[in-house]
Amino acid sequence: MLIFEHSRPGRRNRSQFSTTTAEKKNIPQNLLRKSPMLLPEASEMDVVRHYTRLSQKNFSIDTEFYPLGSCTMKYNPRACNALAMLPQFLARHPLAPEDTGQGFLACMYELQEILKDVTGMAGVSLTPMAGAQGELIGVMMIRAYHEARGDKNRTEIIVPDAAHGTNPATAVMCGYKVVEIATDKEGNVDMAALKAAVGPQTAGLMLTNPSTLGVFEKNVSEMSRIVHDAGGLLYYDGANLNAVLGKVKPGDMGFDVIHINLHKTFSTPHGGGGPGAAPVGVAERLLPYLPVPMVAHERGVYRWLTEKDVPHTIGRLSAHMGNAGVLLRAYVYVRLLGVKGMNRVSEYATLNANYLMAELSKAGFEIAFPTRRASHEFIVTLKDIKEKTGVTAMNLAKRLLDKGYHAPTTYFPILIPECLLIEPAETESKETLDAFTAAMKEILVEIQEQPDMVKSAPHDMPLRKLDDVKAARELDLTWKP
Amino acid sequence: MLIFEHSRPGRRNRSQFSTTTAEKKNIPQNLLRKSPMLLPEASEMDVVRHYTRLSQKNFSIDTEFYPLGSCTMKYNPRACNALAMLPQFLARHPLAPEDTGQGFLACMYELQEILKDVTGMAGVSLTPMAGAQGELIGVMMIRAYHEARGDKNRTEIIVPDAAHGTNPATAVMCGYKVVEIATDKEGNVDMAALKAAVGPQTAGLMLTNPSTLGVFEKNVSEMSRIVHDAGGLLYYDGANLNAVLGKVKPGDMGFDVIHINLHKTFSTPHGGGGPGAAPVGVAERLLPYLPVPMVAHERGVYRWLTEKDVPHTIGRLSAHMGNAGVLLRAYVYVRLLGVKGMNRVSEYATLNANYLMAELSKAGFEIAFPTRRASHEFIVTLKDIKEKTGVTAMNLAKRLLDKGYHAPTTYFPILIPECLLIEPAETESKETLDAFTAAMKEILVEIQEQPDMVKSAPHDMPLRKLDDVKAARELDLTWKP
Amino acid sequence: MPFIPHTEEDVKEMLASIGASSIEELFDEIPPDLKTGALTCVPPGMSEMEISRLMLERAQADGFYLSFIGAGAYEHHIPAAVWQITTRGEFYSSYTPYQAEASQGTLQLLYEYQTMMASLTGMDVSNASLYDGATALAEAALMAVRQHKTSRRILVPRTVHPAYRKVLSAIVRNQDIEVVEIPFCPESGQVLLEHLEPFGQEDFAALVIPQPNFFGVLEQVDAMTDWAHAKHSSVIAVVNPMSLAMLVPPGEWGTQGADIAVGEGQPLGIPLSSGGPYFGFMTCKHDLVRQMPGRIIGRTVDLDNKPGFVLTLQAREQHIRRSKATSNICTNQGLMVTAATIYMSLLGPEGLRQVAAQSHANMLQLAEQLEQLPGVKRVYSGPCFHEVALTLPRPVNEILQALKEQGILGGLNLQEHYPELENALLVCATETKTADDLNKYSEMLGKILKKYG
Amino acid sequence: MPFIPHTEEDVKEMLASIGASSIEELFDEIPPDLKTGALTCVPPGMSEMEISRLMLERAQADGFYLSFIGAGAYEHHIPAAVWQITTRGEFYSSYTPYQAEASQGTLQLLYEYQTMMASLTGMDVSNASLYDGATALAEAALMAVRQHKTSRRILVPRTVHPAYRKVLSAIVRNQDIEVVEIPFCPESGQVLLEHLEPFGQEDFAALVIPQPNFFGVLEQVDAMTDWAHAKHSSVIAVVNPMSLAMLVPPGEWGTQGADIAVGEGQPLGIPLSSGGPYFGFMTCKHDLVRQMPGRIIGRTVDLDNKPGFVLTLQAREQHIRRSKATSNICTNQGLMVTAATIYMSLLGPEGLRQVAAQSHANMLQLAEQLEQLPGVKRVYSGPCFHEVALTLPRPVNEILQALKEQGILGGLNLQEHYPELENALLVCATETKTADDLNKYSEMLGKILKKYG
Ligand SMILES: Cc1ncc(COP(=O)(O)O)c(C=O)c1O
Ligand SMILES: Cc1ncc(COP(=O)(O)O)c(C=O)c1O
Repeated sequence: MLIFEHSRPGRRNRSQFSTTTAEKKNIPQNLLRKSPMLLPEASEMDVVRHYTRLSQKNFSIDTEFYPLGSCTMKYNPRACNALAMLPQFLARHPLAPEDTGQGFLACMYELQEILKDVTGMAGVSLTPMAGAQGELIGVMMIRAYHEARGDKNRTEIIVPDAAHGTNPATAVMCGYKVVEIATDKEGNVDMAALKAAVGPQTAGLMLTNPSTLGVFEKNVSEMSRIVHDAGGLLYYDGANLNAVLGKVKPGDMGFDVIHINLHKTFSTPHGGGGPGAAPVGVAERLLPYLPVPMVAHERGVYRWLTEKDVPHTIGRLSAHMGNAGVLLRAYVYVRLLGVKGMNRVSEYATLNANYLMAELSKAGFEIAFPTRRASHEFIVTLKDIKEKTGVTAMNLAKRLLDKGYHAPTTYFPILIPECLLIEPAETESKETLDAFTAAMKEILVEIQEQPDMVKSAPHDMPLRKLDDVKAARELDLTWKP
Repeated sequence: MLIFEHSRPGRRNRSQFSTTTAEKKNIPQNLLRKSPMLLPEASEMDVVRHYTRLSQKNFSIDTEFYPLGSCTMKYNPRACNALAMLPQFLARHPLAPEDTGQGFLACMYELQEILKDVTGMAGVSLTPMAGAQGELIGVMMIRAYHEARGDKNRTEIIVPDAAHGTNPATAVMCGYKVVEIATDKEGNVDMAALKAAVGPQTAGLMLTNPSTLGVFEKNVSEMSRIVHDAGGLLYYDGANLNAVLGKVKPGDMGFDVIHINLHKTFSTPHGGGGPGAAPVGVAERLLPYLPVPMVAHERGVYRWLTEKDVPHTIGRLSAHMGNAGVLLRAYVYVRLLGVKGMNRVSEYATLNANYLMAELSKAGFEIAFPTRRASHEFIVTLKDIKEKTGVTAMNLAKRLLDKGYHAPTTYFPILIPECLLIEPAETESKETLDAFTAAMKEILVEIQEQPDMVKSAPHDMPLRKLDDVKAARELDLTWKP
Repeated sequence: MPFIPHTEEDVKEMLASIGASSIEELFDEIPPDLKTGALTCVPPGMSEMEISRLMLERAQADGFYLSFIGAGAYEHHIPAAVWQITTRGEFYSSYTPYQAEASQGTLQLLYEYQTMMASLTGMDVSNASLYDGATALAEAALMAVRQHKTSRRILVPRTVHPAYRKVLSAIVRNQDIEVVEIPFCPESGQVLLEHLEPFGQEDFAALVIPQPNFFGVLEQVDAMTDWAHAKHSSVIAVVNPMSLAMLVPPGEWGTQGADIAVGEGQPLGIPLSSGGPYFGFMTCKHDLVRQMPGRIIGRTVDLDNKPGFVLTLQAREQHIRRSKATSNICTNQGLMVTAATIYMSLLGPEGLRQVAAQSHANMLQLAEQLEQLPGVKRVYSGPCFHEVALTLPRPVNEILQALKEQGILGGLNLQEHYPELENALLVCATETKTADDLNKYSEMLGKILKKYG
Repeated sequence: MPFIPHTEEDVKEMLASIGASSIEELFDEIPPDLKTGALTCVPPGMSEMEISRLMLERAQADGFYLSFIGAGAYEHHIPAAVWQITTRGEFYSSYTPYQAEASQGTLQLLYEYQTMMASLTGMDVSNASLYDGATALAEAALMAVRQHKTSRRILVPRTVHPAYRKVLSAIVRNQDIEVVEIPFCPESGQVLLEHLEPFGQEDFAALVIPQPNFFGVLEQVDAMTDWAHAKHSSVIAVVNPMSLAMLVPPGEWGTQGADIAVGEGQPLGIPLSSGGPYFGFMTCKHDLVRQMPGRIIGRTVDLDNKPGFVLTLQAREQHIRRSKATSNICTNQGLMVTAATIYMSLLGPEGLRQVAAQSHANMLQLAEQLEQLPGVKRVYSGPCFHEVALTLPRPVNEILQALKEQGILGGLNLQEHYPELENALLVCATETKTADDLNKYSEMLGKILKKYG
């Protein structure tokens, strides 16, 4: 039932209505709205009941194991939410004077400094509102760098074929041509392909390391040398930082610019699709281009750094300073973890991934890169299973829902056929991993014994498989009364 | 799965641990605990996940229609919760000086005054922590009154047979003998029985009006006269005040003492079994006996009234002043409703009850008192159905769960065989009542066509019918590792 | 009309179905002379926005203080997860779990709670809560009297929380039960056997033993327990549940253990909140379970033999047994128990131990610092948990007033409850107090005392 | 190690299964020279209790002010239910709803949101959010350029929010799109046709129309829309969604309506929160839907023909289309949209109308009161929604400073963004301001001005 179906003309939710009538009005008649608004007229209780019940239809970290590869679905500490939502923080206007926000600014400044340390970069700006915006801002800085040097013919960004879709999309959005390079059998970037692709037209290379194939790019130093020698810059997609936090600093690997998905590594919630936050960090030479505002600490006072302080900045990419409330959550998270806790994140994320990989392999699943260590995630391929039984990765994914587990990422990276990208994250216990393995084993048996049942999964969810094709063909994007 | 099954020896939830070790210790060895504590060693995420999932196994007002008679399951406004939980209110120590709590005390004082008005009583004390404690305190005041007058031979409290179980239990707890009197065919107290029961031994009469039979006790003035003439006092069980709020003041009906269940009429949440709050109101002659503390307002300052101010008080019935946080919720609720809203509560509660009664009657259900108006609740009896089909009120109740409705109160009042006491409350919409009627009709058909299916309900809940007998015979009250 | 969904159309249709011409007509069975005059003290309604502003202003007026008051209600850190989960609609807005199949969430949680409390107190069984610590003590006394059958005397040391003693008396005197107060040793702050002896000549139903007692002092619980048991009486322990992470649980006191343990559950994740809602807990030995008041949850199975939970032993309760029930209690403090269960789960045994140990250490540290000030000394020699009674060189109220002006709530004036304790202050320090906080207190008190000379 | 559940035992067993001797060994593929030196700027961990205290102290240091700042972020009352439901774990901690069958909660909510936003703006379709109002404008510009095919010029009045213009330029200049600024009438504060005409000689892809504009002034949207359409260009509306409860929606501007509507969703139930997270909304005409960036939810059926919801038209998006996607956006502002949808549902059409009308009335009242002070006058003659530009007789920063000392944030100094606007202040009053608040502001400003003579 849709919220609109709880609506009745004339129903009133009076505790939200003002107790006085607005007397004054001075707007020309032709500017006044005449058409109705299709908002529900529902009671407060019906609204609360409707959305409470809707919420129960979601799988979530708070209710299920959610091993969605590349997404780092780890526990979102409740304290981060509570403390970011303290009434004064919520009430603070973005344009309120700096001296009325020293508490807030202190948190932002410290977060900036901590992220610099963690990434090994020379400067950090907190403004990007998600990974993809971090990428855009990063690539914009690469562009600004080349332009400032009068180096105008660099028109290409190199992206491995395993890269996340946002990488090529970002390069294009920033006006570059994308050159995709292949992956070798071991899951590394094909070095020959890289060498062939690099040239004076190369503005930069975007790399995710550990890659979305779940392995550490061993040749990263070599790659860095190749690209730098050609005058290009190196971009680090930090979406997988959870795998190496405290172990490797992207700065040490030779990267010039990086974004970090706080909604992954720093455990701010995914919120059913956001908001995220993706601070960018840069090496020395890109410092002048960082987006504003940033926060400075001078003589005991925190203040915004704006265009005046950073004259070569690529500018502003959000009306204020990005997703401040998300940044507050991340700040609380790092303070809770502290330096020791930060180191442990990658250790246990890696332990969990390698353990689950080992167990699933023993259970009979084919691992995409069996000779490699898993980073914090790894890939199972159902290529053989599909050939033998017709059961696809998507079928298995849906069957997992029936068993109370969110499905891993399917069909990404695209180069691995029938793949499941599995990321357990460090906050899950061995028991949960063992139970998941048991469920996967059960499905393996089901695939042999009742493949049609698996193909028509899910069966125990409130809805059965949904028709995507119909959705796209017969577009129904808004409810009509 | 129990929380204990998420536990592993040595698992640590470190963000709740102190970062320093407690150095000092000065407790004799023989007083120190040696035995382990059976508390779970679980991760924060597992705890959050466990209890979030458990919560989803409850029916509640926020998720289902819950027409539980006598319980007034109405919407609990979220603002009441949010405002009672403002950090300063939560942090305030009960023994903090009065001048550090003027904001809190102002709310308490105003609530006292508003409740006086609503009940038509001369004084109100907010301390009782639930209806049953309100009753105890009320009966204690009756006792104190008689004792103060040297009237020592009043040993009996009269209670109608339809009364809630807390009424007789309270009288006994207060040292009285209980005399139960019968109900007539129309649902009124049998006046002959009352007259026969009253005498010089009568300390008082406890009456619920509208009664738990869902009808207004028409002879209440006459009853008041009879009891008062015999020197007894009248107690009003205000659990059903929702039915007459703003229409009748118990004070006007001649009652000497009353309790009000704020967790019913004033919409504080039932919380899966409490906490409630049940202020008591008294007529002039009982004023000296009200329990302390109360709140006074003198020269712009709020202060506690204690034993010093109320020397004849029956005393203290809670360590502080009862369920302060619940009282705050009720305060916010009355301010949101205001005088008009208060009047409307009973109007729409009554409208909903009479409408649902009419619809269920048309649907073929037998109404216990078909010639009477429903108050805010009414009774359906399955006596005939049981005789013909063997299907009981409990069977029907369980089948309703399958259809997404919480069951009405069953087998209370005990004098009506196979009864369902149905209270829709004013916050439910006509659509919901209609959908409920439709579900009841469906069940009526099922009773005819597949009585065994109804008898073995529920079928669509996570568990089937639970074995109460086994539970009581083979007591398993704590988990053993 | 906030919270009422009816449209005019709805009302018309509903009245038509009923066969009434107006809503007012539905009240036609109420004698006209009883109809209420207008409500005169109820103000007009406010919007949610308006009441939010008012409440925020009142809360801000009350402000925050650095508080060292304990005396039965204790400030502890409450993990954020506790109340975020507790206030989920499914816990917050459900009723007592009468319909077991639709209430497994609450029922299982209560079963887990019972397990935790039984273990914490070292007893066999637990109920699902009573109103608060004070009424729990009263219920325990009634229970002991029912059990003992012949004596209606309850021995209660004066070291028991004064408010608890008041509540106890107010409730049990209705059943002609005699509450006998036992003195204590003015040096150690404990009840010694010599104080008990004179009262043991006559039969008594139970001895109440507080641990720690109202002064924060630890009683000699083993000796007291054995003494009472030797007289064929029950022992009722009144304990701070947080202290049990450090202290011998009542179930292990003396040779047989206490018979009933009660107390205030507030330290387990419940905010101070001006005194409530808190919750009373009660645990007891197995053979007393049928005497226990309140809800009890049992594990059983469903028709398919799947485990599940139900309210059990309901024959003790008012809704079944009416005038023969063990108590009149119906609504209890369910939501608080929900919070406490989540709290205990989040802390676990080690977390709870740390809170207790840190609180104890902070109290020792604070006492040490304060004792260095001229004229400040400990009143009692007995060992303490996280509270301590101190004598000041000046009237306590004067000092408290001066501290308050510096944002500090310095403790409780003991003379309010013990007239003989002149210039005595009860001070508490829990794990929430930092070294800075303790220093702030001792420095400020030092300054104030200096000012007075 | 907070949030890591592993026991030592677990680690041993897991390593054994993997066949590794230590966790460190699992990192053996990382070249040793890349291994990080220690983190030097990350402080030691804090307990939840400690960080709670720190954050509470920082929040209190920031305090509360009576604020009259608007300028793109508006204080409105947010019903308590909004965030209590939004932060339920099932919404808060779920991912983008890729697995439709396990995400019907979020998906249905987004479908409801799309319906509400399409209706509010008078457009056909809506996406499921963009980052914020400013980036939504940039995406709209890119969309218009893709649609127009020949021109890469976007006309943007200087009355558009300065920060939006900055963001727009920063983003679109990478694709060689030219942003042309249009002047406005210094008397009315509006863009008149005469200001547009000179820029219409050359082709352009779209004209951006703000309503209300940055000065709070209402633009002559019909004329502007028709003008742009006559030049075969698109119209991008930048609107305050709250104002649409009073104002003609973009879909009805001029004869054909705007083509794309974007804006900042913050006024719909999102706290000010120092600037974010907010959310950008975007709606458009049906024939532009395949050009739209971001998630779109569609209604469909399952195998049993039961209705359900899925992400649709994914072929526009980066995870499918990669370099050919309509945008690089992936994670959006889902949780904010959750809150906004609940907010709009709780207010309904009448509630939203009242908020808008009350805000408008409060602005008029405040402007009237302030204009009575010597030297204070309105800068522009055009009608306003809930914000107004005023000229003061003294430098604005001086006045703002003095007001701040009285707990009042008086507005935004317009000169920071418009050098020509000397002594000009942008003041906003929403429904949250009471008559007392307005009086307090005008009295205080009166006193301050008097002091300066
Ligand atoms: C490897 C990788 N890069 C980039 C992104 C994009 O981040 P966001 O969704 O925050 O825009 C993701 C997120 O899914 C990712 O997994
Ligand atoms: C008529 C009546 N009286 C008394 C009570 C007891 O109230 P409480 O449960 O708050 O103790 C109830 C509650 O169920 C009731 O319905």
